[in-house]
Amino acid sequence: MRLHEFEAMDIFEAMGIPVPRRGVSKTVEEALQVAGKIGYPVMAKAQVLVGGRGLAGGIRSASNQEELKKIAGNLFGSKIKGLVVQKILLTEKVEIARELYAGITVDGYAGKPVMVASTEGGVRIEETAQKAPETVASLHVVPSSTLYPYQARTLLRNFGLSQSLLMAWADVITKLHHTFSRYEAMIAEINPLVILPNKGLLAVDAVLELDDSALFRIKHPLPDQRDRMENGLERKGREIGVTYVDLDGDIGLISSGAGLGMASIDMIGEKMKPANFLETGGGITEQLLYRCMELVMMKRNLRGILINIYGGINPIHEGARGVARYIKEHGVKIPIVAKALGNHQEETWEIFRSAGVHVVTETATEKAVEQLYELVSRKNNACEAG
Amino acid sequence: MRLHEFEAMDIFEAMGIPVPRRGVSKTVEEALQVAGKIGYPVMAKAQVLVGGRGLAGGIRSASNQEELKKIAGNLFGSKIKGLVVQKILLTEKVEIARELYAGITVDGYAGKPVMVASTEGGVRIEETAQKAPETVASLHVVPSSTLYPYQARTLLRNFGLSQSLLMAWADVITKLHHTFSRYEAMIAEINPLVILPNKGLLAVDAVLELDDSALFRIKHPLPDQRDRMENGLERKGREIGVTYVDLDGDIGLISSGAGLGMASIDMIGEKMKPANFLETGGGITEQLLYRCMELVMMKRNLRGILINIYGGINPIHEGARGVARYIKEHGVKIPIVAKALGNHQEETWEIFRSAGVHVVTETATEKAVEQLYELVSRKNNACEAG
Amino acid sequence: MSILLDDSTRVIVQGITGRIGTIQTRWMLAYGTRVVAGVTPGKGGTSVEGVPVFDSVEEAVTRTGANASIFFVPGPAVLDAFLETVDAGVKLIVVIPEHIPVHDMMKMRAYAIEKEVFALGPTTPGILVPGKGKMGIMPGSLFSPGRVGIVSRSGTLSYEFGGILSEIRVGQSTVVGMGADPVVLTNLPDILQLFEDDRDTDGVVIVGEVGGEQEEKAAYFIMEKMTKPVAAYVAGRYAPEGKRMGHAGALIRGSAGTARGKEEALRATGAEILESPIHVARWTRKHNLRS
Amino acid sequence: MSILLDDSTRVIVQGITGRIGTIQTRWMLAYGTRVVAGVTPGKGGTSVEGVPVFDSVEEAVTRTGANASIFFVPGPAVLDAFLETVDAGVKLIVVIPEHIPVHDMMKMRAYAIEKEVFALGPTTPGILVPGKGKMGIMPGSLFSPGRVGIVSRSGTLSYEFGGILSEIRVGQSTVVGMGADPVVLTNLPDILQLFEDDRDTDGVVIVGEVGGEQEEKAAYFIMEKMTKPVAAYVAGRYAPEGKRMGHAGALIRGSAGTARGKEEALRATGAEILESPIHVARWTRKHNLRS
Repeated sequence: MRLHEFEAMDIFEAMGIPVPRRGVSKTVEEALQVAGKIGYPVMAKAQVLVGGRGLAGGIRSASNQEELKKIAGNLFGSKIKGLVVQKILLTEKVEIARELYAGITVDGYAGKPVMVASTEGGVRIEETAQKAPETVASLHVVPSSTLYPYQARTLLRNFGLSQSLLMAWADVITKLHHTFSRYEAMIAEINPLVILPNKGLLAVDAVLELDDSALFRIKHPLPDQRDRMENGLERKGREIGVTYVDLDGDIGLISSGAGLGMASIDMIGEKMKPANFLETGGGITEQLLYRCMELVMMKRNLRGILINIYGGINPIHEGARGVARYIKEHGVKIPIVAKALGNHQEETWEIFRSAGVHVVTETATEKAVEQLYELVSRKNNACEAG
Repeated sequence: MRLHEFEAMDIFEAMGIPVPRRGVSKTVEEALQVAGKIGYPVMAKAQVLVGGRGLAGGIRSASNQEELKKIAGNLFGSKIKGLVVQKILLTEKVEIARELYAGITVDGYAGKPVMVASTEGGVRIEETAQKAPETVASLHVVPSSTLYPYQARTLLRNFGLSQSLLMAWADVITKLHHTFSRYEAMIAEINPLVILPNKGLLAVDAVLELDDSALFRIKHPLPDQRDRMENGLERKGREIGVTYVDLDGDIGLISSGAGLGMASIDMIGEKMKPANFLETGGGITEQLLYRCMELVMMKRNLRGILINIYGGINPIHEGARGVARYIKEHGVKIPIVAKALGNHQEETWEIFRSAGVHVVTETATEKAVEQLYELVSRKNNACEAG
Repeated sequence: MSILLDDSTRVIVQGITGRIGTIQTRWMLAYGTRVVAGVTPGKGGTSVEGVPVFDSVEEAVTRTGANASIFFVPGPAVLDAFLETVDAGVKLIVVIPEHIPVHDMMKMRAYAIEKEVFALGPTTPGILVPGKGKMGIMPGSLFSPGRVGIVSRSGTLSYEFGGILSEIRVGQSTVVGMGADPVVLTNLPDILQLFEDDRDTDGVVIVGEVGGEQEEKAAYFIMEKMTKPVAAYVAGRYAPEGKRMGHAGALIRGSAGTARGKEEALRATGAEILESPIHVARWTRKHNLRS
Repeated sequence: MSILLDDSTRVIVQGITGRIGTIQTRWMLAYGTRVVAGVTPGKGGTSVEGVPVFDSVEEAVTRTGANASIFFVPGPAVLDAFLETVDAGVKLIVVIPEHIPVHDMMKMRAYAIEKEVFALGPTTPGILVPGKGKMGIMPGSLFSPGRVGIVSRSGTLSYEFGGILSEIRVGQSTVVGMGADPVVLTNLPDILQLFEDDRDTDGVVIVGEVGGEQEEKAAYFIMEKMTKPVAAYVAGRYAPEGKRMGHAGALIRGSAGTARGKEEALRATGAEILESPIHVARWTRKHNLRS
C-alpha cells in the first residue's frame, strides 16, 4: 500500500523528520483557506498515487490567492496519468539552497534493507546512480537491527560535508530508518531532501509504501486502505480476497497463481486483448470462484473468459462448482474455456462440461487460449453475419 | 520509577494483556461510583508504592456498597508502611481457579533480561524459587531481540500444561516481554496471574518499574514522574539534580559519589544519626552546592553537616564557593565539617576555612566524622550548660 | 537422483492439524514422502494420517530423527515457527504460505544464513522429485521422472512446465519452487548451483516473472558458472508498471524488473528464451534431453 | 606493572571537545597517559590540548594507531559511540558517564562479549596505574605506585582507599573502577581474575556497595580461584530497603543485595571484611603488603 504524500508527511513528522507547514484540501475553497494559514507563496501538489506528477503538471506554485484559485480549479477533477485529482496538498514554498536524496527500501535480492543517500536529489535516484555514481552512497542494514547514527555518518562520510549538515542529515537518515522499521515499509523516501538557506533540512517530498502483508500488526494509526484503490473493480477484488488488475481489453481471466495468470495474459495478448488479470492465490472455494465470476462479468463488453487453474493446494472441483452455479443462476452468453489440471481434475472437468464450459485437457495454456480465440472469433463472425 | 498498579494495568491492557474491569478513585464517593459501574463484589486496593500492601491491610474485598463505603473511608488518608493512601483502585473480584506467576526483570549480573514463570503465584517468587524450585522456570532473553512465542512455550514446556493454558500463558509472557522492551522496564511482573474458572487468564496485579535513565525517550504517554516522590525533600532533590534520601536523624550530609555517601552514612550511624543521604554525582557547580545546602538545611533540628567530596570529575573549588555563599547569605549556626580531596584541594580548603567550615585534610572519612561528632557534642554540652 | 530431497529426508509437517496441512500430508505420504512427524503447539500426543503430532519442533526432531520441515502455518506465525525450527537443528525448510510480512522474511533469511539452513519460499509450491517424494503442494500427476531440472518463481507455472514436459516424455530430475516474494529464503543462482552440481540433471528450465532481479542475477551466474543448457521463460510481458500482479514481488518499478529486460539479460548468456511455455519442447530436442 | 593499561596503550578520548572531555584530557596527559586522538563527529580536523580530533573512531584508529578509548559523551549517545568503537576494532573501552539506559547497557555488554572487547563502566572513574597513566577521572595525587590492586564499584570510595593506602605508604598496582550500575560491562570476578594473574599485584581490595550480586558472585570466585589476599569493604549498611542510594544499582530489594549479606558471603571465603576503610591498614600489615 502506497500512502499519499500528505499521509506520509504526517508520519514523517511524528517520527521527527522536518517537514514543511502544510494542509490538505478537497475543494478550491479549502485550498484557499489552508494556503491562507500557511502564507503565500505555496506549492499545490495533486495527491495522486503515481510517479512523475511534476512533469505531468501535478505540482504547481502559487504566489497569491488568485493564482491558487486558478491552479486548484484546474487541478481538482482533472486526470493525471489516468487518475482523478481529488485532493491537493498545500505546503509552504521554501527557498532551496540544494537538493539531497535519502531513501530506504527492501533490497529483495540481498534480503536486507538498503539505505541510499545522494548529494543529487530531485531526480530519479536510479538515473543518478548510473550517471554520477560518486554522488550516491548506500548501506545494507542488518534486518533485525536498528540503524545507529554512527552508521548513518559512515554512509555520508565521503561526501565531504560540513559538521552541521553531516549531523542533520545523519539524523534524518536514522529517523527514516526508524519509520521504515516501525511501519514495516517497502520504501521510505525523501526526494528531494532540501537544504534551506539557513542550512536546515526539510523533507519537501515524502514517499512511504507499506507492506500489505504486515498491515494487520501496525499499531499506529493508518489511513483507510480502500481509499488507495481508485478502481472499483480492483477494490471489489480485494474485498473478495483476490488480486484483480483492470486492463483495457475484452477477454476475462480467472487464474490460480500469479505466474500462470501473467503467462495467460501474455498469451491472450498475442491475438486478443485481456480485460483483466485475476489470480485467486491458494484459497479457492466454491464461493470464491462464484464471486470471481461475478467480478469478471462486471466488466462491460466482455467477449470471452479463460479459466486457468491448477489443483495443487486448491480444490479445483469445488471452484468449478462455483462457476457452474454462477452460470446456472445468471446465464452466460459468451464462451468460457477452462483448463484445470491436478488433483481432482476429472471431477472438475465433469462439472465444467455440465455447465457448458469448454474444457481443455492439455497442459499448455496456449491450447486453451487458441480454443478461446476460435470460439470468440466464430461468435463474432456469427454476430456480424447475423 | 515504579508505576502505580493502576498505571501499570492501563499499560498492560494497551499491550494486549488481559486485566480486570477497573477504575481508580480519589474519594469515597468516586470509589462507590466506580464500583457501581464494575458491579459487586469488588476488590479495593490502596495505591501506595510499597511492597506487602496486602498483609498491611491495603487490599480488601467489598461485596456491596455499604462495605465499600466503610473500607474506602478507612483506607483513604490512612498510612500503609508510612505512605498515605490517596488513591484506591477498584477492580472486579473474580473467582480464582489457580494462581500463576509471570515476570521479567534485568538480571544485572548476566547483563540480560530474565523471564521467570511459576505455577505457584501469589507469593514472593524468591521464596517459591527456594522452597519449590521445580515450580519455577526461567529464561534469559537476548538483549536486542524480541521474545518469540516459541521461546515462551519452551519456558513453560515442563509444567505439563493443557494446550489452551500453554498457548494463553505463552501469549501473556510474550506480551509482557514486549511491554518490558517498549517501556525499557527494570521489572514487569504479574503476581498473581490467575486462571479463571472459565480457563481464561487474568492479570489481577501489575508491577511495572521503569528505568529513570531511559524515560526521556519513551514515546508512549507516561504518568507524571513527580507524583512518585511522596517525600517533599526527595522531590526537591530530584528537581535540583541530586539524589536525596530522607532519613530519621539530625546530621546532614553532602557527598559526591554514591559509595562515598553510603560509607559516610554508615560511619555517621555508628555514633550519631544521619538526617539524609545526598549525593551530587559528577555535576558539581557553585550553584549546585548552594542548592544542596538549602536542601539539607530544610530538615528541622539539624545538629551538624558533613561535606565529603572528591575532585575527580568534580570542580570541588567551585562547589566550595557555593557552600561559602550560602553560609554568608543565611548564616549557619551548626558545625560543618568538610573533607575535600583531589584536584584543586588546597584552593577548596582555603574557601571552606574562610567561610568557617572545619576542614579535615586526611583521607579517611572516619576522621571527619570524628571531628563532627566532637563539635556536635561540644555544642550540645555547651547548650545544656548554657 | 535429485537435489535437496532424497531417501534420507525425514519430513516434519508444521501446522499438520490444519485443514490444508492434513490434506497435503495425505498427498505427500501418497507420493512416497517420508513424513515422520507433525507439529502443532498444544496438540502434541495426537496423530494425523498416522503421523504423530508434537508440541514443539525440538520434540519432533528428538523423537523421530526428522531433518526437514514443511510449513502450513498462517503467515503471521511463520517467523516464530521458522526460528523454532532452525533452533531445533533442522537444515531444510520449505515455507509454503503466502502473505508473510517482508520484514519477517528478511529476519528469517538472515537467520537461515547464520545457521547454515537451506530454506525455500515463501509462496512456493515446494520441492518435488518425480516418482520419489515431495515437500510441497505440487499435484504429483503432472510430473514424471527424468533428467531436466525446473526452478520456478511461480508455483502454477512449474506445474505447467512439468505437465508440458511430461506430455512430450521428457522427465524431470527435481522441480523446485523458489517463491516469488520480494525476499525469498534462497535466491535463484544458489538453486542453479545445485542443479549444475547434480549428476542426474542434464539441463535446467528457469521459470521467471516480472519484478525483482533474480533473473538478472541468475544471468551473471549462468555466464560464469553454468555448463548445462538452460531454457528460460519470463511471465508478465503485458504486466503494467506499478501494479502488483498477484505476488508482492511481481511488480514492475519504472524500467526495473520488466519481462523484456530479464529476457535480454538471460539471452545474453546463451540461454534459450522461451516465448511461450510450449516452446520448451524445441529446446529439449535441441539438447537431446530425454529421460 | 599493571593490568589493562600499559606502555602500549594508545588512547582515544571520545567527546574530547566537550567541557569535561577537554579538562580530563589535560589531566590524563599530565599524568603521563598516551592520549593520541580525540573523536567528536563533525569536529574532525580540529585539535584539543594538542591532540588531533577526528570525525569517526575508525579514522582515529587508522590515523593514530589508537587501541583504547575513553568516553565523555552524553548518556543517550553512549550506545551509538560504543558500537562504533567496537566496530572500529578498539579492544579496551572505558565508559565514564552515568545515567545510561539499562537496556542500552545490556546491548553494549552483549556486543562487547561477542566481539571480545574489554570494557568498563558505566558510572566508573576508569583505570589508573599510579605514576604511569590513567584512562579515567581519578585525581592522580591520591595514588602512589605499589603492589596492592583496588577494584571498586564506587568511584569516590576508590579515591578514599587510594588515599588511605598512600598515607600509610602502601602503593597500588592498578586501580579499577568497575561502575555500580545494575548492568556493568565487566563483572567483578573477571577483574579479580586479572589481578590474580598479575605478577605485580600482591593483594586486592574490593570496594563494594549494596545492590546487585557482584560481591556474592565474587565470593564464589575467590573461594575457587583466588590465591592472593583479599580485603573487602561494602558500603551501605544503613541504606534503607527500596531506596536508590544514588546509583541505579545501589538498591536493596527485600533481603537481596544488603551490605551484611555481601559481607557474610565474602567473609566465608576467608577475605578480610573491613568495617571501615581505615581498617585496610591492619590488613596490609597482616599480609606484609608494602610497595
